[in-house]
Amino acid sequence: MTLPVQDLLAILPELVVISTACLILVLDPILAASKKDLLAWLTLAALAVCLGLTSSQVTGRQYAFSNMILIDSYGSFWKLLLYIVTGLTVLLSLAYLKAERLNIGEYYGFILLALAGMMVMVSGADLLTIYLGTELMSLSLYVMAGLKRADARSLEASAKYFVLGAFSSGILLYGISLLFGLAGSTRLPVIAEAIATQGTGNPILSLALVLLAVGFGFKLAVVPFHMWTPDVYQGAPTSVTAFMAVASKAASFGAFLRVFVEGLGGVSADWSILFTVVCLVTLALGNLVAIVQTNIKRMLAYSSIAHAGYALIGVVVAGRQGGMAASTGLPSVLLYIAIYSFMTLGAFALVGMLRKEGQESDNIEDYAGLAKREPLAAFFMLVFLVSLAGIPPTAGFIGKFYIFMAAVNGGMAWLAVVAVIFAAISAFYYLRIVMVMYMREPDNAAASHSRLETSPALSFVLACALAGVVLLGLFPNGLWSLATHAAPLLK
Amino acid sequence: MDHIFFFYFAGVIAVTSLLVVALRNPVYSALALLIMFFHVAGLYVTLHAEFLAAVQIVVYAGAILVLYLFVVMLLNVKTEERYHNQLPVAGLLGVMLCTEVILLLIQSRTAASAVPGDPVITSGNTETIGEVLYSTYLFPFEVASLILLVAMIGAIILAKKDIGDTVQ
Amino acid sequence: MLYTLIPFLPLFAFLIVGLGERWIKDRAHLVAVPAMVGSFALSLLALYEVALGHLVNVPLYTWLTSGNLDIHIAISIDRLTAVMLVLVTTVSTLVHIYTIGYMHGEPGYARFFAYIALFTFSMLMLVMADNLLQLFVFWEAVGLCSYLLIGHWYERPSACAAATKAFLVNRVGDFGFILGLFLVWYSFGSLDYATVFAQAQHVASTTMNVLGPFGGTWDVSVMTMICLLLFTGAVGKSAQVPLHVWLPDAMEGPTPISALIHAATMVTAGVFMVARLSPLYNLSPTAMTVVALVGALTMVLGATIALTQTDIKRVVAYSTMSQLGYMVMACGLGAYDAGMYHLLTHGAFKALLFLGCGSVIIALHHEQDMRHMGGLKDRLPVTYWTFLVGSLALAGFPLTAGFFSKDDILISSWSAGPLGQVLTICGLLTAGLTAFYSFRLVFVTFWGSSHVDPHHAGHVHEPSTTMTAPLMVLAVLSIVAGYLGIPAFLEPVFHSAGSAAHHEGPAAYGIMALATLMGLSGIGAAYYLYVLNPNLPDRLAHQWRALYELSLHKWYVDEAYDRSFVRPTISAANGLWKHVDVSIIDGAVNGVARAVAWGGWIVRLTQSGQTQHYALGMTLGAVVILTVYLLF
Amino acid sequence: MTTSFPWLSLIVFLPLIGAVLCLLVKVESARWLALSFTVVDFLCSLPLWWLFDSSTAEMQFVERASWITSPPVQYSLGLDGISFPLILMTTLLMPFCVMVSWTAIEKRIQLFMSMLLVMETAMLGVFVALDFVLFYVFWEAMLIPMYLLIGVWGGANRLYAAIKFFLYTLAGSLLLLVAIIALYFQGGHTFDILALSRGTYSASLQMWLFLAFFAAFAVKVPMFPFHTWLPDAHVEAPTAGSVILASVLLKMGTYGFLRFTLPMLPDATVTFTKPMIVLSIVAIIYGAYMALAQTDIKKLIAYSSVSHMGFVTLGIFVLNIQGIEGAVMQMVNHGITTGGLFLCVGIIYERTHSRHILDNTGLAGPMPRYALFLMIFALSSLGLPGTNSFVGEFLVLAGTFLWSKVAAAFAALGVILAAAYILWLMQRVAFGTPSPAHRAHLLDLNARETATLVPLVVLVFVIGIFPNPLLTRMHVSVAHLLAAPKTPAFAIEPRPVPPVIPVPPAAVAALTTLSSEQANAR
Amino acid sequence: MAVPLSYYLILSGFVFLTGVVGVLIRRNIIVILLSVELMLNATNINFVAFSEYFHNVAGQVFVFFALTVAAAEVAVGLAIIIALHRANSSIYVDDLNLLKR
Repeated sequence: MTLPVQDLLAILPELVVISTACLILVLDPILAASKKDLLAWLTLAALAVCLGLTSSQVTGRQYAFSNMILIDSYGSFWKLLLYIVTGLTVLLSLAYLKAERLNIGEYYGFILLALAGMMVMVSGADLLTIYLGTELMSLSLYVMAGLKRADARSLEASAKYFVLGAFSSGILLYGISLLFGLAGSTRLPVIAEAIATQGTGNPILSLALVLLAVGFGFKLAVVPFHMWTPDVYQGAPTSVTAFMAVASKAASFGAFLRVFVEGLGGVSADWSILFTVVCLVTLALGNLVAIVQTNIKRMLAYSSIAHAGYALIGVVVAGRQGGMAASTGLPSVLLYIAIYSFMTLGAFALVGMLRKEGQESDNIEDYAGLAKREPLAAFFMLVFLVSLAGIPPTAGFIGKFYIFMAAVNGGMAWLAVVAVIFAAISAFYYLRIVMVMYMREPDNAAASHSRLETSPALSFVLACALAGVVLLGLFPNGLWSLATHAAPLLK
Repeated sequence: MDHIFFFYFAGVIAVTSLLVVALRNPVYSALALLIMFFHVAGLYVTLHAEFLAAVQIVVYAGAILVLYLFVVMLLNVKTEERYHNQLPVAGLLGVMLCTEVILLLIQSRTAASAVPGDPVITSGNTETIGEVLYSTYLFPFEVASLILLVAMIGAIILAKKDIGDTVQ
Repeated sequence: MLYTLIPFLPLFAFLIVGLGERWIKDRAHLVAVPAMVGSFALSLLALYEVALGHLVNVPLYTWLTSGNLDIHIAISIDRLTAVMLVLVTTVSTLVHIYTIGYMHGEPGYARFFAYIALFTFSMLMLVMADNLLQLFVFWEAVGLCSYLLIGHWYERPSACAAATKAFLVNRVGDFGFILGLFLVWYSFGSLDYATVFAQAQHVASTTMNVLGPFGGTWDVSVMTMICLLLFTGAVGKSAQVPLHVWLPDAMEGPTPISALIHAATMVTAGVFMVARLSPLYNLSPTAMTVVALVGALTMVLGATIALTQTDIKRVVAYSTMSQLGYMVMACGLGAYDAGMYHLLTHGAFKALLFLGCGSVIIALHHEQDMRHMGGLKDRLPVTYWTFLVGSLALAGFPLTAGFFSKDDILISSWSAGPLGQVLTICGLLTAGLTAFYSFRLVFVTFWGSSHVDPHHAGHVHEPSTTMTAPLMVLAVLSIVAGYLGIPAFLEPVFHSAGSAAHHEGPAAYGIMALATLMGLSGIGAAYYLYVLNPNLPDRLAHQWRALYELSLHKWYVDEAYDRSFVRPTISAANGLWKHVDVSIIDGAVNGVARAVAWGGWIVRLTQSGQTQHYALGMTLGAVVILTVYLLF
Repeated sequence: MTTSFPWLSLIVFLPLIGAVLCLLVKVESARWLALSFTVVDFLCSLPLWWLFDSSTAEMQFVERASWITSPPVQYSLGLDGISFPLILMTTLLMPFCVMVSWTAIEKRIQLFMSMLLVMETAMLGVFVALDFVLFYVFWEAMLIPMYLLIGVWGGANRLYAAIKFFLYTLAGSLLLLVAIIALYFQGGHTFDILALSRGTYSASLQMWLFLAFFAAFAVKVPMFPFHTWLPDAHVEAPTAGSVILASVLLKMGTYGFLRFTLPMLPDATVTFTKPMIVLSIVAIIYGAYMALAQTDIKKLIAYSSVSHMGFVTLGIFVLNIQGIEGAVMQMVNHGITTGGLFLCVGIIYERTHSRHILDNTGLAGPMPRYALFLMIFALSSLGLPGTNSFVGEFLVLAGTFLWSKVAAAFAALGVILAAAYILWLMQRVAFGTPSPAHRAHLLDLNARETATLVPLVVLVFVIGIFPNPLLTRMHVSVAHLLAAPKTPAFAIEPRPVPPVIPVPPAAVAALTTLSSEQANAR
Repeated sequence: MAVPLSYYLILSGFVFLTGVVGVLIRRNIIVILLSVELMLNATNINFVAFSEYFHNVAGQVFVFFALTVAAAEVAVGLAIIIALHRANSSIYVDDLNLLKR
């Protein structure tokens, strides 16, 4: 038994992440409580190293560890995105944990372990690795969601997330077992080949498809597998929510596309119909229910559901065109999720750090008059919301633009029309926040209005998110070429 | 002969799994599950997966289920006085799903056509698995270890009192 | 180029006075009057030039071009224009002078001068137009000045209402005018008089299907449509039935305005327009008939209403309406020269009458009800005598200007076929009524015992010279204008008119005699009723109550309009707004929003917080998808 | 034609720089900063009047640069005779918007001024963009600043009005986005407006695209029955917001029809001509009726805008030179006139804090200068000859008359009704005696306010009396629009104009130009 | 004669769905976890059966990993249950209702 050096080199970023995680877990008990910040900086350093390592992997396509894992530009795209959002989450957490008086050094370890899971997910070439990556990520997130143990809501979120997560992973696993039964292997290329040789009419395949769709649908938080999202997003500590909403969603999309395009591309006609329906109900429900929310975290949860719906349009189009290289469906999904990450992360960063009397103020009413108290914070929030609503010249518009381009190109203009109708509806709830911030005075004259607890780390996070939202809106060329470079390598 | 074993194990598995769900006292449920685990292990043996059969008994029956029972006792869990109020809907769905899944499964080509030939791995099942685990499946193996790490530390963080709840 | 100054001198006066209102204040006349005098002098010069047989046409600039629509602003003078110029500048100059006294000490003194200067400019440009659009533009501009001047005393609600009414009623007329204008452009491809007239014969033979857009067929001569539509404008501007209602109300404005705009110049623009476009009207007998009938109806109606009015200015106003009816009728019967002749003489004596009224009103401290007058002839001798001259001219008393022009009309009508003869009889009757009410006015105001408010009675005296001098000038003109040979001067313009040799023959003399008789008997009746038996009118009114009320209430036209147009429009607007715009259209918009929010509420209920509901949802999703797979 | 100097970029983005600076300075300086930026921007746009070449239908002052490489979205700007007047109008109006907000806006002045300047950039961008996506970016980008303008500094019901404005217009324009993308794939994979205008599209596609364009543009105009956001937005917006809304924002819809619908979808345009004209006429008459029913001055003017914009859409869809030139004129004129009216209302609102007609009566007495300006704008609004609005309405009606006499008659009814509601308004507001409650506040215009109104009044008359310099700058572009070879359908059937008969000398005697020689000789 | 594969599939399908129904109808979170174990075991039966019929050890390896994951899940799950019980004195899932709507 030898460990080929190439294999190890291929997973060097993963190794860095994992070993840093272990280091943190070891260091945590040793470090004095006041020096826990060091762990965050350590995490950031590891991420920076990974960023460099993965950047060197953006070209090429290399299997490693007996075809268990595939290092290619597609996975690297997601990894790069994950590093960035994880880094921002870590910075955000630095501020957030202090504000919440949570002093858990393991937190950063868990973030890194979850990240490792995500990295395995997006680069897995075998359903087994993908499943294990998913579980690694999920277990970390279950724990992280419940970290604010003093708060019953945090525990409740953790419990709900766990119960439903275990349920969905059971379903996912059953689907995988059926696929295994079909192809005799869990390797994606083998499955694709089996589908190609056996044809598509096999009922077991359909069953597997549905079960996988349910399993991944849960991770992607699309209707009707979304229902955990609002509760968990609301209950979990906000920095964790941000991480879940952004990184977990990105990684899930990465794995989801990998499985469905690379493994199940042969039945893309089937699943594109399935996801068309899912996409429609996701758009409808996410946007409609977001309207009536009074808690901003819940609202953002529904918003993230709705955004998954928009991204699904790209998936549907790609499926409809059989994952053709000509289709811009997949790159537009990649682009959309990347853009979504920046604006959502920015919004959650603000939500987490807007506090009154030490408590997070996540009721929309608490934002009344924010523009007067915290003009800069309100302005940042405005930009993020406007971008979420997809209004130019922010990045949110570019994301929708490419998605709609793909839809129309794929002959699904009607889907684009439906999507724009819901985009218009979505503008309502985003604007409602703007309205509350800018146009309403706080009800009571008490001094206990929410204010932004600023810190250099938070400012940096916000600045990065804003820069992402604005710059990607104005100059999307680079990201788009990355996405187009990454996506077609899925076959 | 195979059929007899199969029907015995399958029958017990089916009944006990129903009991797990149906029995209101969690202790009984757990015990039913325990019986089921044993029979699943038996089924594994008929399928030439001796190693898994052993692991099934050691890990599932020996560790996991004991953990469950321990928690049940620890928390002094009472009998559930009623099922969840969505029982009728859920039951209906379950029946529908069951019909559909079984319909699909017996229609499927793999299931219909596949008849086992001679098992490749007639002997040394454990050895074979050990071999691949550390070669082909080295990477998943490491990931699995991370999962266990997360589970361990996560369980500690969640269950232990007063960790990190306060600064200073 | 010199003639360009005719309109532009008033314009400069307007700009100087208007822009410098704050500094000029009560020195406004120092700018306005000389400008007007200059304009007047140049008009005379133009008249002389035109009389020599020359024509003047000075294109000023291209107003707009768009496709084949090409419109220039020009100054163009021919005989018809020249006499109008003289009339306008004469009356305007006199009114300017009169205003110095009349508006003395008013806060809006300079503003008033600015407006009348602007009016004069617009009126001059109107008559000098060489295309229909310029005519229309200044047609509206004089309407604006009328609006502004009627509303000069803007604190008075009645004045504002009258101003609005005047503008609106005119707008209704202009609605037809502009459609007619488009039809001209559509049919001729141009709006220039010269081009249009040159092609008139050709277009006269074409017809259009009026009911085409509604699926029916009713071919009407294009020329008739054009003439009728354009005439709608004249109906509005010249206060013809049924758009006459604004004119009496317009008396809310200061009296000089009534003289200038609502007697001598602007209201005659309709007549001028018909005369100007005579080459078109001549080609449409139908339109001519309509014009004649409308004129006759107005003539009679105005006279009957004037009989019973008690407001001194309103009597004169209705008489103006009636006299305009004469002119329009004349035009409708083809006697454009007669119509224009009466227009000119009427301009002189009616301005005189209004200014005389103004004199009385000023003397009585803005008292306008003639029942509160009486016995003023000794207190206001100049006013009385000039007023008397004016009234005689209005009544058609022999040897006054009104006598000649009115007879000209009646004689021309008589020779214009059976319709003309019927209308001549109407005209004769109206002449009698005219004589009656104009002398009723004289007798009640100046004769008999004084009913003046004793408060003011003590200091009733003749106004200043600036006011009396114009009266005297106009009195002279009211006589002299009859002897200037105006019809002969205008004859070349209307060379096609059929009534060329109408002054001869026994019929002419007969009608002249009849008219004189009617006039004299009218005067006699007035003398009998108001001087000899001052109580008789009241008894008669009592006896013929219905007729009296009908006349007093102006045939209830205002009331009818109020009920049939004004109130339904307002209530329709309110109803539409409340029940359509707010309820239905906006209701639909808000309804969509509410439905969306409601949908959100409903769907939100599924988010029960129950973990197992969520799991059920997932399962349900899977079941639905699987079922669909199995079924299809 | 390409010029070396990037005029358009300068004009478009100068205000944006000002917007950023405004956020960074103190209150007092923000006002002056905004004013100077808008004025300088106007001065920058002024040379275009002379540099503009009115003999070509080509785009002028073109700037091109790549923006997004795939799909190829360009940063390309240019002007022609249709957008040119709108640019000047926009830059001209903005200083007045700043000036009228000088004291009327009391809170968060920096943000206000900044938003005004952002609006200016976006609006100018809409009119000069030559790339469809760029156009769309500008088109949408103005929503947020306008939303804030209404929502933060608006009246009592501002929240409702702001969100209604936003959602209504957004819903329409999102459909436009889909249409733009569809055009991209059907029109040769380009977003270039000129290239797309040259393309031909199947009839059914045109139909769908027309509906999508209509959704965006008709809401913006707003055409009946999509107008109900307008009264709310107008009424609640601060004065500057109302002015911008009425003067510029509404024009973007009609500009869209002219720039996109007509050249790109000629067949659908012809197909939809009748419904469009009917809707326009309904808007004219219905808007006027609504105006008659109002007791809130701003609401009245808002509904009058519906009516007046009906003339614009009417002129556009009669598809002839007079109609379209009239429509463009009316766009400019409505901007000036209604802008002026809103400025006037803002001025009086600052004094009496009421927009109700009955609270603002008899203003002519205490405020004669104000009443004069109000009167001038009012008269212009009712289309009095000699004022600017007459030119546009006249041309539109002329064009309509060519299309259908009955349609012209109905449209002309709107002119009567306009006189009715405007004069009735004047009768109640300007005339009569002031209500005693407000008498003390009714001070006449101060120097700043006068300076705000005078240029507009001057323009009212200058355009009314000399419309031709403006018209000549659009002739070629409009002719080009109508004469594009692929749109034979636009050609109105030739009118049976009788041949011009040689004028006989006798007729000449009546009125011809022989006299002009004499006059000249004199 | 060997047992046909479909028998195993039907058995696993039944057990799996029993587990699903258990998750849906049991209120006690511990029993819900037990039901999830049923689902996982059903999966495992599948894997092993397929493995046998494909003569392929991969399925058995997968089961091994699934078992590991199940163990990990149980650890975390029971920790959550204990924490919950400490906070709420209840381990009924339908008592988790702070977060809703």
